[in-house]
Amino acid sequence: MWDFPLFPEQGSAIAWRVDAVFFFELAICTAVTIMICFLILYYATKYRRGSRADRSNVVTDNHLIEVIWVGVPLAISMVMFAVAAVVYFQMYRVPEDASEVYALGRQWMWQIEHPGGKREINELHVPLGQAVKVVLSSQDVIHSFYVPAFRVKQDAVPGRYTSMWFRPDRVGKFHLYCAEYCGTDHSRMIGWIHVMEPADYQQWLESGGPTEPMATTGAQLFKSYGCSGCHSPSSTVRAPLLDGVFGHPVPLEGGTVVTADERYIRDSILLPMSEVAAGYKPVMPTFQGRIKEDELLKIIAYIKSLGRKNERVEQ
Amino acid sequence: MSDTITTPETEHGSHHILPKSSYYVVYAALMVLLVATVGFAYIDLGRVNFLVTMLIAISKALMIAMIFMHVRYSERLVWLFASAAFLWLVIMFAFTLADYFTRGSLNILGK
Amino acid sequence: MSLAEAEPTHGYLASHFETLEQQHQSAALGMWTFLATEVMFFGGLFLGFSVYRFVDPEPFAIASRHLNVTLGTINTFVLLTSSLTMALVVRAGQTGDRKAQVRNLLLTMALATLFLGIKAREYYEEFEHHLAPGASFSTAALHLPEDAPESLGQQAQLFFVFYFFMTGLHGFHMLIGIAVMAVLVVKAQRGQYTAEHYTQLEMTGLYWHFVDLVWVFLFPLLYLVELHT
Amino acid sequence: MSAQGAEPQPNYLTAGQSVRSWLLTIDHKRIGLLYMVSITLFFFLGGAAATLVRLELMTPKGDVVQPETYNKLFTAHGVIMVFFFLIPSIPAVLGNFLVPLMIGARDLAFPKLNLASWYVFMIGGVFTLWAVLTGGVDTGWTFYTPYSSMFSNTSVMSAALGVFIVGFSSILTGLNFIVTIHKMRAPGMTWLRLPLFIWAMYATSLIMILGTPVLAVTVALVGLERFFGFGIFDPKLGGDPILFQHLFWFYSHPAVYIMLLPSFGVINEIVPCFTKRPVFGYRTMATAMMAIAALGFLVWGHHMFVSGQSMYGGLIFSFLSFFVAIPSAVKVFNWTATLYKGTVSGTTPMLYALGFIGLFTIGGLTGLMLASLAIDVHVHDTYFVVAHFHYIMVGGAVMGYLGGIHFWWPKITGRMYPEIWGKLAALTIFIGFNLTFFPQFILGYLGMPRRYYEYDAEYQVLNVMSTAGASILAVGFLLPLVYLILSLWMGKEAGPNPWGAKGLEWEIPSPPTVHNFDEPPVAPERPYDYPLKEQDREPS
Repeated sequence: MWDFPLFPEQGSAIAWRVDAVFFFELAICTAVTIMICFLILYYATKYRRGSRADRSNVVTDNHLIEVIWVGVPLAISMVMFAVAAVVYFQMYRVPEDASEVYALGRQWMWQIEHPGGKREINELHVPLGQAVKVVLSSQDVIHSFYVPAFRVKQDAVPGRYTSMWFRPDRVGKFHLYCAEYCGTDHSRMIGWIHVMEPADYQQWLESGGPTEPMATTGAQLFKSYGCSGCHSPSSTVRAPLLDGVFGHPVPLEGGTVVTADERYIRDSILLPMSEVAAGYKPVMPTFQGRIKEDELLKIIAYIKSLGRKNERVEQ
Repeated sequence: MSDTITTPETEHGSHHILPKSSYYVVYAALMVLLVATVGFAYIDLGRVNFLVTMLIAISKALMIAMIFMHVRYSERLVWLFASAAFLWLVIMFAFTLADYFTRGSLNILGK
Repeated sequence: MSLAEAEPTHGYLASHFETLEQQHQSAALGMWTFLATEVMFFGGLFLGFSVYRFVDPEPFAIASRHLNVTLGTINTFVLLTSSLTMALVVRAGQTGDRKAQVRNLLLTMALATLFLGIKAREYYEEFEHHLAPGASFSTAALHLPEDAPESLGQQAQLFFVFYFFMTGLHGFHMLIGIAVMAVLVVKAQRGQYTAEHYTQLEMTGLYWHFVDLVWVFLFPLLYLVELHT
Repeated sequence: MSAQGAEPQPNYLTAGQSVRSWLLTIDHKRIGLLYMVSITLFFFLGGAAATLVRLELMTPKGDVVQPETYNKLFTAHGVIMVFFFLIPSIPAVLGNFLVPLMIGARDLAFPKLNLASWYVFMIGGVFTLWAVLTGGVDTGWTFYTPYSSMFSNTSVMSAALGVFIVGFSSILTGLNFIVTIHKMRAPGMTWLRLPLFIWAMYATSLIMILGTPVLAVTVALVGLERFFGFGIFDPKLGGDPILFQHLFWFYSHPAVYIMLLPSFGVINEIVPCFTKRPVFGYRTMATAMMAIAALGFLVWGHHMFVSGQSMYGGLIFSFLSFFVAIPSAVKVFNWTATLYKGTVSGTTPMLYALGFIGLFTIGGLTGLMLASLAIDVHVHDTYFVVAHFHYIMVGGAVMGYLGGIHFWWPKITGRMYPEIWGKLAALTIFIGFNLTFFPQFILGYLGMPRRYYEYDAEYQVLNVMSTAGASILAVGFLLPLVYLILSLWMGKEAGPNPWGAKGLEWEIPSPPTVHNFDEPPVAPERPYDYPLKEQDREPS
């Protein structure tokens, strides 16, 4: 009965850093609490009614000591803020080598899709040591992708992409929870993150029948929705070529420059008028309501694969 | 209880009776500003357009508050309360719009 | 002491105040605190409106061009005039001029009703063009570019949601103002307001000028959005 | 409830016993009692919901109630406790009763508005109880969209209307206090001679006035979206759910200080009285409370670090959240310094006050941890947060309220409560509270999410400890209900000043007469002017 855990496992590279910040702040807080409680009990007993303690020249104002116990807590809290902010930066910046996974939250399950086309429900298999960026979105209400062992959490907000990343450094099974209240079965929207040796992971990838990588299905959708009609070298319509566009800056009409990330590509498909590339006329029709959410993910995966195949030289 | 409770310098503060003319002057100014704000709307000044409209609106608001609502002649407390309300409004706008305007700036997906 | 005993026994001084001056200043401070809550109440709506307008200005600009700017301008003129007449009511109260109080109060009420009439006319026009949000909303009247995305129409409807909610709330506040002024007219007619006791007039004046202030900001934000294109 | 002989002059309790004289009273003292009765009712209603939640969480698999019922239970617990107990508790009960007494006024500035605020409170209560009883609300007390507006099929409209209405009750109370404190102080009662309880009421009223309207507008927008189907906060129709969170938390974080500042005021009255020495650093204490009220409005974004708020936004809010903690820290240090060289007597109010200081310190410091970006990503929406805000709400606000009720009970009713029972109840509450909520800190860092109907087996032992603590806490809360009511008849006669405390409210008979002061009160030169020199301290 007594073998219940009192501290979560450390499953990712960032986990021990977060724990370090937590213990640093816990130490400060425990020290302050003990000091306060000790002083209260000590003074309460020493100066209790009827005790013969020295109560001469009571001090009711002492600006110096007040300045001290404003300054010292302020300094300590600034240190606490800085330490936590630095670790937050590290948790925030996605490393270059991160592989991508798409997680779509919907009422009471996580639909997870690997770029290779493999789909999972409430399960996510990842290789050991490889950084994984999870691109999140939701089909209905706000959910929150939370893996306690990796100390990471990010809300899946409907209508936009949010993302998080982790680099597992231990093999095993780790809890996956939904942390944002989302209705009746909020507590059943849970699952597992399976961290496997790279070899086992490859073997798992191949198992379970050939699955079309998202990029190839994306390519078919790219043709079937008529995107290739304009966005290909041979087309008569003057439209920006998409090879090597992903991840690089795109100059827009009106002078601003934006990075062609998932958000920009998703918005350009759904709201082509909002961010038109410089030098092109806003003629592209909208596909809002015609392309479903997961088909959109596949087309974006395809456009990304264009990016890697023939890296365009920066003009 | 002695006769007067409130801070000494309010010689019947808000009872200051203004001449009718000052009301008409303010009214005329409001009319001019109304015409101005509508007029400016039809001239394309790009981003400045919104600033001009807001400046005009704020100046109309100040005139109404100072003269029509007697804030100009009321005790300091009324000045404090009136300005505190708008200060809190600015706090709410500033922090919320700060979040919205810095969403894309780090062009790291989703943040 | 129950409600019955609280009526001011001697003259206008309520029993728990020491001097008339204290009572007057308390009333003014109370009204200003109430106006602070109204500023924050409308402020929440203005914030929602501003966020959607500045995050994606395009649909709001299209939608706002379908408001009747001339009627809006006339309405602003009417409301500013009613603000003048209300200021004159308060002045008449200070000088104890009974006839001026009644005249200006009636003038303010008339102008307020005119404002609501014009507003109703505008609402009618918008209902006709199916611009009222909800089931009947159609983007036809907006003659959007034929390939405009569906979200453009949704955002335009969102503009009209804020338009109707903000102007409706403002109109509701005007109705309260008119009702209060109706009571004041009766009291003023009976000569209850003298130079020593015109607090109720001044409080209604403060309230009315605040309603005017809200419209001073509502009008440019809703009506005058990039009219130049 | 007349004392032995006929009172020479009827006090506010005996002046008119008809139901009409109570329901139409505009006497701030009676309105305070009306509030006391109604919020006690709401407190035990919310407590019942909490007991069922804790019973449900005894076992990993949910087998006491269905998931929908569990969601409705924690929502009912949240809405009732926050809007119908914590926010009105000290301002509406002790504030209404004491503000005029402490500043030497005959009543609040707008007595009729004061009665209106109670009726608005009850009407809001009826709507919310109607929602809770007919099918319940399952959105959580935060009403997050798009779930609350588009996906929940429970009576959200009625609950939203109830919250909308009850907001105006606290606006009216806040307005009354601000004008009264500014305009109706007795002659000589300058700002720096005011009791710190009055400073606390003033700071709380500022937040009520400047924050509550934004909640009203937010709840109205949710109602609009739910009724007409507009997409104000629903992304499918062009809205943005994060805008709702900004509007909601703009009020709801300062609301935490509405619940906490009054308790600071009560502790600022109890500690000097039972150490028989002036408070340490009066001016700093008053400034600290005003600073909390002002800075409280700048930090709401720390509820939204992982909600998709921009990284810059998160940095600014996290930075400012550390600033808002400094005034609270100064107050804790100053209270402790007030004990130095005093004559400390361990009466029940003092036990609650010292318990408050300890528990609030833990609550405040865990708040600092939550404001640190790196830790919040891990512990946001887990039981760490639940433990934090219960340490602030129950350890802070409720302890402060109970301390205040016991401290001013002789003044309110003219009777003394039984001291032994008082101490026993305080101890039971202290033990039960810590046993209930300290394990939740550990559960939180382990990663157990909040609002979970079912949880993984490894969390069970800590949950069972928490439920055990909750049962002790429940007993602890029932004790005062019993012996305080009994004290109305069996309690010892309390004179005007049973504690030997300083303050205008202690210089008039208890229970006070209808018009509070028969002869004009004279303000003291210094607040809490307990004798400084050793020899002229009479043993109280």
